[in-house]
Amino acid sequence: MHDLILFAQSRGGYWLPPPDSSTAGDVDRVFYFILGVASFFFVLIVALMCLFVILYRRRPGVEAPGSASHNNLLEITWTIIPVILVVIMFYMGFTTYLDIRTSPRQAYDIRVVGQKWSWVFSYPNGHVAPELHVPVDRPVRLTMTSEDVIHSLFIPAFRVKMDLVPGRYTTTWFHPLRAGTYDLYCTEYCGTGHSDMLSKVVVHKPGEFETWLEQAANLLASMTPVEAGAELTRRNGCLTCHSTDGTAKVGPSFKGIYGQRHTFTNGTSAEVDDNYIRQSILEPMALIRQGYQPAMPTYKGRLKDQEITAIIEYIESLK
Amino acid sequence: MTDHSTHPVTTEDAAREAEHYGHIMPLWVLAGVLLTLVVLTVATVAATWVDLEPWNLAIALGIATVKAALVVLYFMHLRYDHPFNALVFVTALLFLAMFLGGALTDTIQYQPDIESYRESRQM
Amino acid sequence: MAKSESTTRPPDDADPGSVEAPRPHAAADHHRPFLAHHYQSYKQQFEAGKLGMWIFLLTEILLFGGLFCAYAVYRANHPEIFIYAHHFLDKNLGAINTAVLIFSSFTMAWGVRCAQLNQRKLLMVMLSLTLLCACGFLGIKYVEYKHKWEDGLLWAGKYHPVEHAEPADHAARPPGRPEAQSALQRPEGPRYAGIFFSIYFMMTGLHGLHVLAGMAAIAWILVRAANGHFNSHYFGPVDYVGLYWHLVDLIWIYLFPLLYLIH
Amino acid sequence: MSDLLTEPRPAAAPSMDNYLTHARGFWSWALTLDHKRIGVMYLVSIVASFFLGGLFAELIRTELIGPGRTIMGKDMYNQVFTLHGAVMVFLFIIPGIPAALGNFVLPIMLGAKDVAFPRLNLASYYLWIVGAVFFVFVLVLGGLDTGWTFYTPYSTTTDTRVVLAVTGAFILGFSSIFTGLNFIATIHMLRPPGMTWFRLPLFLWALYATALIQVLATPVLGITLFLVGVERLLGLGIFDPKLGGDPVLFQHFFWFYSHPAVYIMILPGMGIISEVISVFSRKHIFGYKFIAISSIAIALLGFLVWGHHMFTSGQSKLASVIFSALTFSVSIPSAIKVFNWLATMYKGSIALLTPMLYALTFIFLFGIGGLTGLFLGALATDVHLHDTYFIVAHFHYVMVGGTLSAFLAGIHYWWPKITGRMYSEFWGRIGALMVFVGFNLTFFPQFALGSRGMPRRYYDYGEMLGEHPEFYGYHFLSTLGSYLLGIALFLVMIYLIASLFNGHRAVANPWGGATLEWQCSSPPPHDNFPVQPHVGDPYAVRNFQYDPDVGGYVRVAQTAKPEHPLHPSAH
Ligand code: HEA
Ligand code: HEA
Ligand code: HEC
Ligand code: CUA
Ligand SMILES: [Cu+2]
Repeated sequence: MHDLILFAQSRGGYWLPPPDSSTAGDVDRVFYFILGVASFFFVLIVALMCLFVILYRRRPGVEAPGSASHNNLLEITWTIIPVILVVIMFYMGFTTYLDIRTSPRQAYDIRVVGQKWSWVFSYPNGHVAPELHVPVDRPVRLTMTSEDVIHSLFIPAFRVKMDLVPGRYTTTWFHPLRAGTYDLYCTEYCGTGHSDMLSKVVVHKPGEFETWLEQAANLLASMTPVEAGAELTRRNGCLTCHSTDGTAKVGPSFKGIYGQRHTFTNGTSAEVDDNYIRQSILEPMALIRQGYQPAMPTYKGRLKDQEITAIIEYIESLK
Repeated sequence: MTDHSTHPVTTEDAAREAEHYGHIMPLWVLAGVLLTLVVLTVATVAATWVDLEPWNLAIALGIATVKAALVVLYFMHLRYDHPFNALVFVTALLFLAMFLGGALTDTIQYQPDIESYRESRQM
Repeated sequence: MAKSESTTRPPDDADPGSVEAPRPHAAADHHRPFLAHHYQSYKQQFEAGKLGMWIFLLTEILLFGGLFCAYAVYRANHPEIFIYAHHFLDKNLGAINTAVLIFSSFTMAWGVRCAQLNQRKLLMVMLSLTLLCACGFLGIKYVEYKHKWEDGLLWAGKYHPVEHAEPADHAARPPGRPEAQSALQRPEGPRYAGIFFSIYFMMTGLHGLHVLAGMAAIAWILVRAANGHFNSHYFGPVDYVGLYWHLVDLIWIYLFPLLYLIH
Repeated sequence: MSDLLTEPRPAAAPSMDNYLTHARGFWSWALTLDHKRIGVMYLVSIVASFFLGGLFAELIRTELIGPGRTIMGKDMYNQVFTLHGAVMVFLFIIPGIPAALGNFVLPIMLGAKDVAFPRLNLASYYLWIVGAVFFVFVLVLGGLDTGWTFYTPYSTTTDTRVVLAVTGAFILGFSSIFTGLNFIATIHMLRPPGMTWFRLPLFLWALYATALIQVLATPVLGITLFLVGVERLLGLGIFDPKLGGDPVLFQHFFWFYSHPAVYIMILPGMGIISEVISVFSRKHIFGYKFIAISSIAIALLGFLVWGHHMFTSGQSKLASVIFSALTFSVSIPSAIKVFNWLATMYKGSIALLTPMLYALTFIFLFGIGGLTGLFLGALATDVHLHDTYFIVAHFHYVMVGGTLSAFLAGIHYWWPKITGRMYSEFWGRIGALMVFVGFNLTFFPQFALGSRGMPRRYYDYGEMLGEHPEFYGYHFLSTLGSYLLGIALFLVMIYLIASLFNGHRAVANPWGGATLEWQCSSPPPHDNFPVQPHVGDPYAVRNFQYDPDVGGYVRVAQTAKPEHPLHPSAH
């Protein structure tokens, strides 16, 4: 309970997390401006209310002093003042919003695909990862879409949020100011695993991003196929639906399936071998294993051939 | 308009007054409207035989609107009805226009995001 | 209902609070059938009913409005779908149906006039004619739907045009319009052509449901007319049903050019 | 202080014929056309759904008392918050004040014998019942997990009972349309001589504005839900990107109704507050015309802002900017109302009886709720706050802090009129205080949660969310608060029910109201008024003075002396 009351944080104030993107500070300015106006009016209203309740409380035998029942000047005053204030609020919100939504031309491009319930970030060199890695101090543009239902990408520290809508692209951008690791949430309700659809943004120190990207992309060169396969199943979001310890999730566990015979909803059966796994990944709807829903997205065009081979070796290794 | 202070308070008054209400449409007006509507229907079909792009849609909708106006004003007696009922009708159109306007403005603006997606997926 | 309640109500002078003159309307209920107890006069009741009906029509317009909005959005953004797909609709049948509905509107309007003029027999004729037209309209609609069904020209999820599916109106197709021509060459038409049929079926389907509802209402009025309920003092229900029926016509007046007469 | 009022002397035995005793037996209720009985049936049904929705709320809060699994799994949680939202919105708050209190009060306040279309009124009630039955089916036949917003394509692909639910909501929509239609026609056609537009009590202006929204917006909800249902059943495709449809278009459809709907929720509440503040301050309402017109303004402007729920949805920049600008326009008429209420209290004679306590609660909580709406209307801040607990806090402050407080104010205010009994003022005040404290404890921490990034509709907030120890504390407080709130509301229900058996008999005018319903006996007779009541200024509360012999207020002759030596020209 010691953490019940947290006082002002070092940056960002009490209400908001520390602002770590180039536009976050502006958003916070709007927030605190509105907070100021709102607090002023709230305090004014409540103070007057309490004052009146005390001053004019009913006393037996004393009639209300009374006052006029309308006063146009007064009415107009308390119409105009809020009008002016909300125009300012709108204007501040509007200009900052244009900054948030208009990405600079030389931004670093990353593609994002959302699916139930994982994120896939693809980098210009073809590398994919379930976490978002970006260089510090450089604008990054995300071009996003969804494989199934609507998701939404939210990075509180950067004050950005944008939906991932199936059947179209949406974009957002940010310019991280500090290296570090930040939270990334899905904020559009997307079903069972909505609250698990979490990831991280890793903002690399100057120069480190490129090294990371090169190494990460070269998975197959730097690792054994089994290791690479394990890493690939993690990065491509397989593990949100498949476990490696034998428990069934949305899909069957990978553990021990290699070599088993499985029956399918269409009545046929087959042994789990290289071809079957390849087919499961590329055309998941072709054969649906009994007891499961046809819920798996296709990875056609998203996984290279050697990568699939590595995954097969990895699954084979899970005895 | 809906002020009832002038309403009769006794049964006899009420009965007497009840004799006269509601506008009775002369038959020739009804028939004339019918005729006009049929002519306009023919006209709107005929208008598609000629290529007046980009005006075809406007012409079709224009004719439809004239027809609708005739139905509303004469078949539905709105011309002789309480002005408030006319206001109700116009309000419906106004709010429909607002809805349509909002949705159209936005979808037209973001259409490129859908197109580029479809192109990239060769759909 | 209101009437039966008023008969069980204790006589006014038994009302303990009543000190002034007895209410004028209460005793009159028996002499003035169909006047609800909370109205002063037929006129007031009629005007209230009419206002209520107009508000109801407003809600109907907005209900259809959603579909008009969907139509506008897809037509504005994908005109090619509409240009392609409307050729599968039969302009002639559409035009005939328009005429049928217009005529039924006319008989309905005449029917209202009959009710106002105490012409009971003629009123029944007019209502019957209106019903007949409604049946005709639905019959033609059925023929159209049947063709679409057979040709697999259904809404997007079930849009599988069969090979021989051809536009219904060869004659009406303008010869010199290449984009429509080339679109027609593809067996499935432009991508997502099924959306047109989704909209088509929703609009005409909802309209058809309204025709059915209108027919039920007209039948009800017909029965009441036969029982001699209506006269120049009391003809509200005929007028209200008439208004509803005209609205159904009104919507069709827009559906016809929007769906059948695309250029 | 005002104990004079709290212990009214038992009134004379009520007149023999009131609407409760007018006819007896089940069918005399089930088939009644009396707006008062329909109102009472609505009241009972709506309170029942509120308690059901509240039960779901307590389940949500209990699950969230700590991170990880507490009492249910993820799917279950998703269903619970969906049903909580759907029940509260469609079954409770939208019909709440208009159909229950409005039905009872509107014709009497107007001086009419009934609503314009009593049969339609009854039909509206039964449609509500049918809609509610559909929701019960949803509940027992597999639940619903779409969120109350039914966003596609989730709602068209999930395997829960979406079709049943949208059918239910569709039917409830028509119930609401019929109520609205009836009210508009009644206010237009059944005003007795002397009841001019600017003599309408403000509650009626509010109901009129509400009815405008009900008839203009609800049909669009109807067609939207219809399309979702057909889309699921047949694969219509209008909202499904796989078939060439557009899911963002669904959001336009949905919010074109659902934003105006939030004003269906709040406007009647504002109307009640206007009545209560004036009566319990014993002062003419301040700025009558401004309050009346501002209700209509809110109703109409409310139609122009629906896109503010879609700032991050992929809606275009242009549309977002327009909608943001228009959003702020709605806050102006709301501000006018708040200031006018304060001015009404100024130099009044304020009695802190239960309805007034709720009215003050309303101003306090709606103030917070409305002012936090400004953060959401501003584009830049909404991008950060959208779909976080800040939103949850915002709308509970307006819907629970605002509407529910107003509803409670209204129930207490008209309780003597409806039931003929006085509730216990002592327990009433305790209840109001507990509601106030419990409510703030529940929802204030959620502002902090949300602005710090806690997303809504999250089952869990453990370590996976990152380093957020403060989330634990705030959620814990919120859950505690919700228990207190639950107990408070339970208490309110208990003493109100108890008053039916042991409450003092109510006099015709226990509070000193000048609107017409206080001129007929408590409970009112079957036909409302044996004689046409005298229609005057609905806020001339000074014309009614407390008469110890009657135990309530009675009309006195207009006094010629000036109200106050310093304000000779008052009124
Ligand atoms: C009773 C219901 C109700 C009411 C009355 C309101 C009132 C307002 N709401 Fe709220 N709102 C909801 C219910 C309601 N809302 C719900 C249910 C949601 C979420 C739905 C969902 O996603 O599930 C929501 C969401 C919501 C959003 C979308 C947030 C998002 O999802 O990103 C926005 C954005 O603009 C918003 C804004 C406003 C505004 C500006 C008002 C204004 O009308 C408020 C006006 C009032 C005041 C301003 C206070 C009084 C005035 C003063 C004290 C004087 C001083 C004033 C000034 C200086 C201006 N609301
Ligand atoms: C009128 C509308 C209304 C009302 C009154 C309430 C009332 C309450 N709401 Fe609700 N709420 C919504 C409308 C409403 N809500 C909506 C629309 C959503 C969004 C749903 C969505 O995302 O789709 C939502 C979502 C929502 C959430 C967010 C869930 C999430 O995003 O994960 C939470 C969490 O705290 C919550 C809590 C509460 C609480 C504690 C109350 C309390 O005020 C309730 C108090 C009432 C009672 C407790 C009942 C009365 C007392 C008893 C029953 C006696 C006690 C008896 C027992 C406990 C057996 N609500
Ligand atoms: C959204 C959930 C989901 C994701 C993500 C997912 N799968 Fe699946 N997968 C399923 C489901 C459900 C099944 C069972 C139904 C079927 O046979 O298609 C399945 C079946 C399989 C099978 C066949 C298993 C058997 O026992 O017959 C293999 C192999 C497989 N998936 C591999 C993968 C790989 C590799 C990835 C990632 C590159 C992946 N899956 C991602 C849901 C998912
Ligand atoms: Cu993805 Cu929520
Ligand atoms: Cu809103």
